[in-house]
Amino acid sequence: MSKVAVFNQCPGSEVRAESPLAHLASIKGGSSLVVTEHAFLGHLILRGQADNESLKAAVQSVIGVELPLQPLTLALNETTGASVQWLSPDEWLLILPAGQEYDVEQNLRQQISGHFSIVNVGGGQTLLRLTGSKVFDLLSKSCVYDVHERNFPVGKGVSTTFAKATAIIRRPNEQEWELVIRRSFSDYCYRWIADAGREFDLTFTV
Amino acid sequence: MQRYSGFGLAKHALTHNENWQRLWRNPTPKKKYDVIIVGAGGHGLATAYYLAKEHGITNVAVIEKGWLGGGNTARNTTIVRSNYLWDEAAALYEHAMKLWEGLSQDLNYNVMFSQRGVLNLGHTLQDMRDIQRRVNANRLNGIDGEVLDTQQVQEICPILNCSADARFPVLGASWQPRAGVARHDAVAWGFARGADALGVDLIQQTEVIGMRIEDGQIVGVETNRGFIGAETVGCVAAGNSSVLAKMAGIKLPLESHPLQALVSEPIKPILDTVVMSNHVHGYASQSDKGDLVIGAGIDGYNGYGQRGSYPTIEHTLQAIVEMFPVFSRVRMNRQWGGIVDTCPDACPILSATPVKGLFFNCGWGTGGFKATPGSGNVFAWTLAKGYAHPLAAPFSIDRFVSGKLIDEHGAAGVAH
Amino acid sequence: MSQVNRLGSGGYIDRTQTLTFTFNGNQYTGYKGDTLASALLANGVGIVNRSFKYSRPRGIVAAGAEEPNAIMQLGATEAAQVPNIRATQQALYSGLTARSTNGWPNVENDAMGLIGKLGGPMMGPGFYYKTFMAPASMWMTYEKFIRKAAGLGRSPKEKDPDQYDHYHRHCDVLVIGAGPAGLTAALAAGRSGARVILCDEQEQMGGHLLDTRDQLNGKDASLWVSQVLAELATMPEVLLLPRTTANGLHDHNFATLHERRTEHLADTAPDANQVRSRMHHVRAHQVILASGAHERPLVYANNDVPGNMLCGAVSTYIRRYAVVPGQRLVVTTTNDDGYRAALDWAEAGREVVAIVDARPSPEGDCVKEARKKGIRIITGSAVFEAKGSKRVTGARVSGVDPATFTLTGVKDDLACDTIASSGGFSPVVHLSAHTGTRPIWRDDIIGFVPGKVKGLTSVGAVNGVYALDRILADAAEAGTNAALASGFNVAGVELPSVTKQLESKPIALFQVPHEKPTMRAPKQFVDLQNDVTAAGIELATREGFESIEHVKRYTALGFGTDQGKLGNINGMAIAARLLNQTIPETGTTVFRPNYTGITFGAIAGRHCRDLFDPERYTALHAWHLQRGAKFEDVGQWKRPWYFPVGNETMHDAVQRECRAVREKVGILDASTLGKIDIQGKDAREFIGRVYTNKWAQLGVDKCRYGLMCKDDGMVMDDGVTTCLGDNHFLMTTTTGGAAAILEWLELWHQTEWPELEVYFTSVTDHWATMTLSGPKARDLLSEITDIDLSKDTFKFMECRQGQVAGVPARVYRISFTGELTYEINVQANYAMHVWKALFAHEHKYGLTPYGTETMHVLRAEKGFIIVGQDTDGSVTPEDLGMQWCVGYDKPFSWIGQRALSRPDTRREDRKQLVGLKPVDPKVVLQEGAQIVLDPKQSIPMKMVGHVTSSYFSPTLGHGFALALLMGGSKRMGEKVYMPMADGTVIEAEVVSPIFLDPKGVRQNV
Amino acid sequence: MLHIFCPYCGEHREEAEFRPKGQAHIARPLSPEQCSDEEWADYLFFRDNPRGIHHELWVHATGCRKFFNVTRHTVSYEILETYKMGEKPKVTAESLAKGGRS
Ligand SMILES: Cc1cc2nc3c(=O)[nH]c(=O)nc-3n(C[C@H](O)[C@H](O)[C@H](O)COP(=O)(O)OP(=O)(O)OC[C@H]3O[C@@H](n4cnc5c(N)ncnc54)[C@H](O)[C@@H]3O)c2cc1C
Ligand SMILES: NC(=O)c1ccc[n+]([C@@H]2O[C@H](COP(=O)([O-])OP(=O)(O)OC[C@H]3O[C@@H](n4cnc5c(N)ncnc54)[C@H](O)[C@@H]3O)[C@@H](O)[C@H]2O)c1
Ligand SMILES: Cc1cc2nc3c(=O)[nH]c(=O)nc-3n(C[C@H](O)[C@H](O)[C@H](O)COP(=O)(O)O)c2cc1C
Ligand SMILES: [Zn+2]
Repeated sequence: MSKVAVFNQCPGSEVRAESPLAHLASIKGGSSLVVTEHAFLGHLILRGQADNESLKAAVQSVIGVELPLQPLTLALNETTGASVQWLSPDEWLLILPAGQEYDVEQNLRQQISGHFSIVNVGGGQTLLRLTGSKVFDLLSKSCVYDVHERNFPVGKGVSTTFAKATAIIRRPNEQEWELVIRRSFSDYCYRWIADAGREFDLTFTV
Repeated sequence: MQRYSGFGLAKHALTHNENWQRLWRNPTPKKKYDVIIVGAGGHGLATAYYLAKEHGITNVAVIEKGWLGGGNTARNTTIVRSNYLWDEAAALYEHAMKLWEGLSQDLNYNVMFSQRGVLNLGHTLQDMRDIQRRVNANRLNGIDGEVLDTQQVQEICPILNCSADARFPVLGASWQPRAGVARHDAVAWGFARGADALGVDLIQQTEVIGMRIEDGQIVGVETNRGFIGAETVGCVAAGNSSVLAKMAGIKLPLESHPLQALVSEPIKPILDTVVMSNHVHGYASQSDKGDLVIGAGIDGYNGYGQRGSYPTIEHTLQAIVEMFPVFSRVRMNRQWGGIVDTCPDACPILSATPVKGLFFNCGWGTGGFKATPGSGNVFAWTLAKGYAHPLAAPFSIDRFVSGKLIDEHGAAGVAH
Repeated sequence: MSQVNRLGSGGYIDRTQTLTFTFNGNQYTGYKGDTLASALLANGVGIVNRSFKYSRPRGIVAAGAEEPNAIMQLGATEAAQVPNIRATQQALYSGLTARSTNGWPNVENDAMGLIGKLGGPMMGPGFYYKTFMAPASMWMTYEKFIRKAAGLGRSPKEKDPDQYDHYHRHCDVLVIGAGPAGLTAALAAGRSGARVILCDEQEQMGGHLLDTRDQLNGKDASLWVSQVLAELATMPEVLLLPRTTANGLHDHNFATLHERRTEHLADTAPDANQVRSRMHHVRAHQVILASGAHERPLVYANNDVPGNMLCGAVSTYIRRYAVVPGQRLVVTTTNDDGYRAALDWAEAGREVVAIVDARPSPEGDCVKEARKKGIRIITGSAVFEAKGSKRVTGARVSGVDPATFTLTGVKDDLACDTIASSGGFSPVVHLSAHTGTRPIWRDDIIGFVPGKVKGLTSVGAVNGVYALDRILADAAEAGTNAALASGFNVAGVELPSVTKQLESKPIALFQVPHEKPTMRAPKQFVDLQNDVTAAGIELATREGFESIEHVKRYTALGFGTDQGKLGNINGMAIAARLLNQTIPETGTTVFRPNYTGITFGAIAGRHCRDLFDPERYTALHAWHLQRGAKFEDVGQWKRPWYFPVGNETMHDAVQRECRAVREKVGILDASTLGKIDIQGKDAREFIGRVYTNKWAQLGVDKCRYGLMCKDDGMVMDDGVTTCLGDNHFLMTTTTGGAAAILEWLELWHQTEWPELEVYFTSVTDHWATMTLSGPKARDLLSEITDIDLSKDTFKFMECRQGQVAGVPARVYRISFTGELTYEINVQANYAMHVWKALFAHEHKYGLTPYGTETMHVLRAEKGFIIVGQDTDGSVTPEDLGMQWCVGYDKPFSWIGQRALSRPDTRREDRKQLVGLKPVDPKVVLQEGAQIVLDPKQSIPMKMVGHVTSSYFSPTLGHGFALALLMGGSKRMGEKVYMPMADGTVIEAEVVSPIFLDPKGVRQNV
Repeated sequence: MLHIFCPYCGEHREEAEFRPKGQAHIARPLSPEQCSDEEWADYLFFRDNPRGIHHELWVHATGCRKFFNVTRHTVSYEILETYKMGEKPKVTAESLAKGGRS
């Protein structure tokens, strides 16, 4: 008998889901700064000890990537699109294709022993993908973190302040940046990006 | 003491201003005094002045490590008000307010105490409840004040953004008409001149670096210019109080934080009252020279550097632009910081210590300028008699042991 | 009007672009490349302002940031007004509209000037402090008049149409100043591949190389500047920021750079997408300070009359802007540099009357050149008084002996219209001093240079090095070293060749003595903007203001918009002489940001208006908006306050909503409550330590209310926590407390009890919470859920999981209203679906959305507290009568427990939570009303408590309130009084705080 | 504005990401109920507040959310070291007085 209550929180496809940006309008602009929301992905917070071998093994076998132990790194499964990001020495963010979070959590739970926790946080955050030549400028305007190429190579992920909210910034590949923002702040972040991105002829697709 | 007056000014003008006397002497320290005050800020100088004036104790030295009035007294935003919540605090600050009202005349020095009124804005329903509570308490304590609605606030301060689409609309305010501002440096100089005239030695550029204690009794202080004796020592050192306490083997419930302020370039008068907002975190008044005097919240870390971090200034100006959108094109001229001695309950400490003859007057934190005459007055009484003035008694250090704190955080949400 | 002072050729202005502008209502023309100041001088405008205190006519003195006089009001429209623009730093644009900030009716004829003349002798330092004291009641009236004279420019009265923003930048090397030193350093560092930022406050980079007589590689120095800039522009990691002032240098090499992006183009940004200015927040690994040096004027009598200028400024206007600011020049100098102005002047074809040199026998190359040109040189002398009132008409010259501070030899009067002075140079050390480092005096250069600052190197004139060849060599080294320190290797830079100039040593002279004692001589200005004179400084020291900081504050020396860039060192030197001290003994005042003023708008950036602070929304926000909700700010959240129907007042709406919940069913969006998922085998133990009450026995799927204290025993938060599994809990917190409580739990876990196996994760945003409350809640919910809602299977204070409207949900049976309540929690993306599904049954059950106000009324009827409203940080669980929620015998001394046994927390007469029932049932007590026992006493009254929550209850049919009352728990049935501001006294009876259903029957149905 | 090395993230980050939490190494008494009122007050309120070397607690609030310790000079604001929870400072006022640090 599990000491932790886990259940599949996703309803069937007949239920209409609303992303945190659902109430906002897309902005049509150019291609130098393009922001696109990728809603309804599976977001799990995994916590546990970095020296817990079962945890490492579980992540490897369930997600197909090595658990990132190096601070501020991001491991990506190119095939499935799943990713595991180091958030702190005992905390990782798993982003999974939509609808997989329950199975992944169950599988992980079966394989991990010892002290750990897994929490579904998918309703509380959303992911924005940023492309274009002006992403650096938008991010430089918005966060105190150094997003220069030299300090922010592909495969890095940090959580930091974004304007007056917090956000996770990730660089999955050369072309793209990702921003993970909290649901309740997402309207603010949208407005911030719309305002700061205006001079770059922003395109924002929600 | 040379009396000052408009007539005197004219007379001196005729003699090319060559006959003005010093405001204070530059005495060589004596070996021993009846009372030593450590720290020539406004509070220390006021203490010395009232010791001499009201208690006839004139064999007094005020020892100052820098230039007199150069600590927080030189760097505060000069707001004077007495609309505190709790009875003990209200009584102390109102005692000061009454002294302010006759201070220029008493000192024969114009401290430019300007009772132009202070607005404390409310932006949330809870703000308004707190304002009602405080103003009601003030009224029953005999302190002036009223609760204003948005419309009335707008009338008093037409340039304030009172529109409903502000991020945090102004729901109302408390208004203390007798409150206002004063010329901070003049306060220090006026008390210094008055104390000096009564025989007090003001000893500048002399740092207290140790306390000499014999059998639990203070006998004097070590300074960088040698030992100076006294069996009554009052430490009035604001941000540096913990450092002095340590010399006497005492710990205080204080943390010294940077508190910043800034001024705009001088502009023609446009803001004739003091406007404070705890919720959006900023406050402003306009000096008689024309600069907007703007205050911020404290920096969270301890700091004796007389400077804080830039984000605090940035946030404060965001608040100011939020409250006064018309100031967007006004320029900030200078920013600076002080070292504020914050107490867990945002109230001062006026207290005896386990060391006989050693007293502390500190913990005024972000808001003690307004108390300057009152604090000096009751502390002088305390030093003269050896036990606490009734208004000072609730502010004993014992309250942290018994738990009888006087929590004025609501009144001190932003520094002032 | 034609540009009478414009030379036919030369300068870096674009003569093909003529720009029209107005000053004080008169129209003038200038060229692209002009500053407002150079354009005014080109047009022969001499008087640009009136002085602050004495209303004396003032002209342009300098050509850069140090200008004290040419302070202007800019802007053609009200919204575009900008006060206190420094004309020397304002690029000219077409349509620029400028006015003097002082002078009435105008600067040429100022009525206040008369008062200044007559009252002048009375208006020295300390003037205000010595008068206006009698009668006391008159001060506010006096002050009104004093304020009339205050200020320079004026604030706009309309909102700023422009936008501003911030950039956060990180670099290896930040170079401040793009003169020869800065350019070379940036080049050296840039070539290494390091990330370099080079900023300069001026329109064009180049610093003194744009107006120097020195040649580089045998050619005009500006050519070299262009080459270097061109190379820098090709480097991808180098950012060039012209028109960008470094305003502050904060701890750990954090600099704020203010880039003006449209201020040189128009009153407001020409394109709505453009930002007017941008603040770069730069974190630099290394800083190279190459900010140059400001020339110091000499202090002599009437040195403020228009036509008195700095030598260097004269050269700048001639060489850079092709403007000669007069006809006949007298130079008064203490060094070779003064000669350059005379040479430039002569080359421009105007008359140099004489060079007056304080040194007995100057011998530098410049001196020789002047001699060769046949310019009269008067040595061992200085100008001690300027003649003229609205324009210089002559210079009085005499031999001087700086050592004895006396005039010597014969005096001579020279007719001229311009006097250029140079008293040496003051390195621009400002930024080096912002983090508390004191500058260091150097006798050899007669100036202060920067002290040691970690990660900062000073090069060039700021470092007291004035010879161009050495500047270049030092700078190349500094650039190389800074790059190295950041881990980059430099290939090296080849330095241009410089023709060496032989210089003769300067002499230290600040104030020129006068025939009369300073106090009697005509005014000798030290700080022109604040009208501080040498006599003022003397008066201050005479009156005992001996610290330079006292002198500053007594006289206002350096208080102006120029922050004493021109006058401070002179003032300090004068004070030193009067006090018989050396200059280093006297010291400087403190340099503080800003280097030059920046608008509030630029500092605020985008964080204003709706972006001032984030607005947080729940997943149902759009629905609330559509339903016409009024919102309440709770922390950053926008929460529905009430939902008016038609023209309903708030009162009516709340009464209706309350009745709906008590009689049928209402729904509240409670998603803003903080929610923390807690997992781990020690979760229960941990919860037991942070809450006041017991958790050991709480079974799975059971909920419990908890109260949280700080270790001082005062209540800080509350909420319901549910046991989801033996090792799994869900804690809820107050809306405002969510973030702080999560941090609080982490604090205790990470610092005190790391051995406890427990993890906390915020799920506030993940779960949407819909509170369905009222007697019909079960019937309604059962329409759309598969959960068995029957009374005995799903009991009060239990939790179930199931489907609601087809969405997996957790439903908690807890109640904040006292009614039968189900809190439905679903993953937030599905919240709108569930909410709408519930509203599909709106009419059948009378489902009514309610807001926070109704929630407050309903919970208060039940005596449930709101932390922060019914508590204020000085209230213990016992004060709230919540002993039932305190585990006195828990094995672990939970947070707050020990403090409850301190003497003060044990007092019987502490303020305790009670209910108040107004004697007049129609009355609603004022929240915040103070309570007294005896309403007849005189002021100050003895207050015994206050009203914390107060409402009219439609269910009870009367007003009721919660209050904190001294010894309240023993006062049941007593009468208390509230004396109100309008003079009325309201009477109420002390009752239990639970007004409705004390047994909790309604929630248990 | 401070630049702080987070020992968990392993890099310097801007002050804006952190929050100071007062003096470090204030241990809660193990048996609170055995404490005298004075001892409890000392734990709750009384701090060293030195002018000079200060060991303080910070949290990387918008970063890894870990608490850690900072040894900082309260006048120069220089950060001499940061170290993880549970570790002891290497730099102290005493060690500096003895010239213990290069
Ligand atoms: C930015 C800012 C804004 C403020 N705004 C307001 C406001 O608007 N209204 C308000 O009421 N209050 C305000 N305050 C608070 C107010 O400034 C102080 O509470 C008050 O000035 C304290 O006065 P003081 O005389 O106790 O301290 P200080 O003026 O600081 O004097 C203490 C003196 O002790 C000296 N000293 C310290 N150690 C030694 C030693 N070892 N030996 C010798 N001398 C020593 C110091 O050099 C100093 O001169 C503000 C403070 C700041 C920093
Ligand atoms: N006695 C002398 O011979 C003497 C004296 C002074 C200057 N000079 C000459 O002046 C030059 C000195 O070279 P340098 O490179 O050191 O100085 P510089 O004066 O040529 O350049 C300094 C630059 O820094 C800018 N600046 C200053 N503060 C700034 C700030 N806070 N933000 C942005 N920009 C700022 C200035 O506007 C200027 O463009 C040499 O050509 C030298 O020969 C000679
Ligand atoms: C009420 C008040 C008004 C001030 N007005 C000005 C001003 O107009 N100009 C100015 O340069 N400084 C002004 N200052 C700041 C002082 O120059 C100085 O920064 C402050 O006293 C702190 O001292 P410090 O910077 O020498 O450490 C003002 C300070 C106060 C407290
Ligand atoms: Zn970290």
